[in-house]
Amino acid sequence: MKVLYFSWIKDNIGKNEEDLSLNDNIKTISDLINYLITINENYKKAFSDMSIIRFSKNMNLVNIDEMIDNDDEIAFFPPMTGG
Amino acid sequence: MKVLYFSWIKDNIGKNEEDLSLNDNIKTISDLINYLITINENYKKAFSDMSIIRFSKNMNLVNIDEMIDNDDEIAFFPPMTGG
Amino acid sequence: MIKVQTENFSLEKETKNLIHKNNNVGAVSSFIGIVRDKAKEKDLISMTLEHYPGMTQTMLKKIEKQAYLRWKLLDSLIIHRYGELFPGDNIVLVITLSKHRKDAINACHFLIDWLKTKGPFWKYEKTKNSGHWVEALESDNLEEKKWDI
Amino acid sequence: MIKVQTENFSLEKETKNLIHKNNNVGAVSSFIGIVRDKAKEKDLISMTLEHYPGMTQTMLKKIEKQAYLRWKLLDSLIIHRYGELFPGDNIVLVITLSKHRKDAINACHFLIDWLKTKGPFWKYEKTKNSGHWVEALESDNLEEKKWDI
Repeated sequence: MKVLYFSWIKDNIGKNEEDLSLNDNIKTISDLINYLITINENYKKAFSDMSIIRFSKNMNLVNIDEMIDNDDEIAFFPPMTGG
Repeated sequence: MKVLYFSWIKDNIGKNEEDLSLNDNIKTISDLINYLITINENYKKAFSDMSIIRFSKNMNLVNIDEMIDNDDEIAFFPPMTGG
Repeated sequence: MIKVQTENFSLEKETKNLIHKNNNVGAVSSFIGIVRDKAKEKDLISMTLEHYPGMTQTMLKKIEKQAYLRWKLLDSLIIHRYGELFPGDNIVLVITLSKHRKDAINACHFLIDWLKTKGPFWKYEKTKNSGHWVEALESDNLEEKKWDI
Repeated sequence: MIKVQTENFSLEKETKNLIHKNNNVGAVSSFIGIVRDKAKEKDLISMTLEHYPGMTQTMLKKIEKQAYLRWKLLDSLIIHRYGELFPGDNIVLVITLSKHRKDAINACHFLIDWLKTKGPFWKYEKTKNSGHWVEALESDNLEEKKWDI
């Protein structure tokens, strides 16, 4: 699974993307986040306030209980500030 | 008194301005209109539908009972359509 | 600033000029009105704008002032042309500048709505075999009324 | 049309191009967003816009389509820049064209409000001794919500 990070989430984690091979019990975005925060303190810090985290699956904004699988591109980012 | 006419009011009356010397019983815009429509049929036609006539005194929009005197510049025109 | 003129205007030139004259500009809104090539479904030959010279300046200044009382504007420009114009010709330009987008956008919208019903202009449309004075639209009156001047 | 690019844009060139491509244009609304020279009261050195390339195109096309469903538009253009920009640089351009002013003005307003909260861009402001990611404003959220997308 391709996972992308933007803005200060990228800065906290220290990379802008990574390829993860996930085991079968990670079925939703929520499961993925619960896995990521076990990797190290940087991830834990990045996801410490979920009210300011947004996520997309294959470039569409989705909810935290969205089903995901290994072919998907998942991205995490703060609220957008375009324009 | 300088009186100006614009748009189709000008076309109906056949002039865009005139200088009128008015007698003392013409005290308001309304009095002026009542006088103008006695001049000839063209004036009468121009002022036949007062719902689409606007008027100004010295370049400010005013009401029909506005007091006027010989030093004023009065203008008659249809609703504005700028922009 | 108010300009009532026969000549055309350049959007880019006017915009750049205003941006350079002001500090900390974050938002620039503009509106251009253009002569369309149809008048009541007929091909338009030309549109002649008549105005009341002394009154135009007075009224446009008054309404520009209103916009500054309602929104935080850094600068603004209204250019309104008069005389005979042809399809595709520019009629009017409104530009507003502010720090934040909301002020510039709303002020620009307000100014153009206002010009439609309170700008002392009258339009004569010439088509192939005839001509007529453009009537004010009730819908324009409603648009303008929502600003509660 | 959507363009996401590092290069600057020309308001006049883009506006003229759109007017020439379309018939019977009566109203052109535009909005330009510009990098201001202050960030939280400090002098700004630069603002770097990061975006999510694939998603930007998708989302901007989606919202442009929304605008066409809501208003009678003849044409529209959104240009959004990314990369490092400096005070006074253009960030974003929205142009909308219609027959009547209301459609162009409202669609332009809608598009820029939407870009603020749903355009997948993030801004990093560099000041003299530090830098920070710009937080989304709750006021922008409220602005966008009024369009009820």
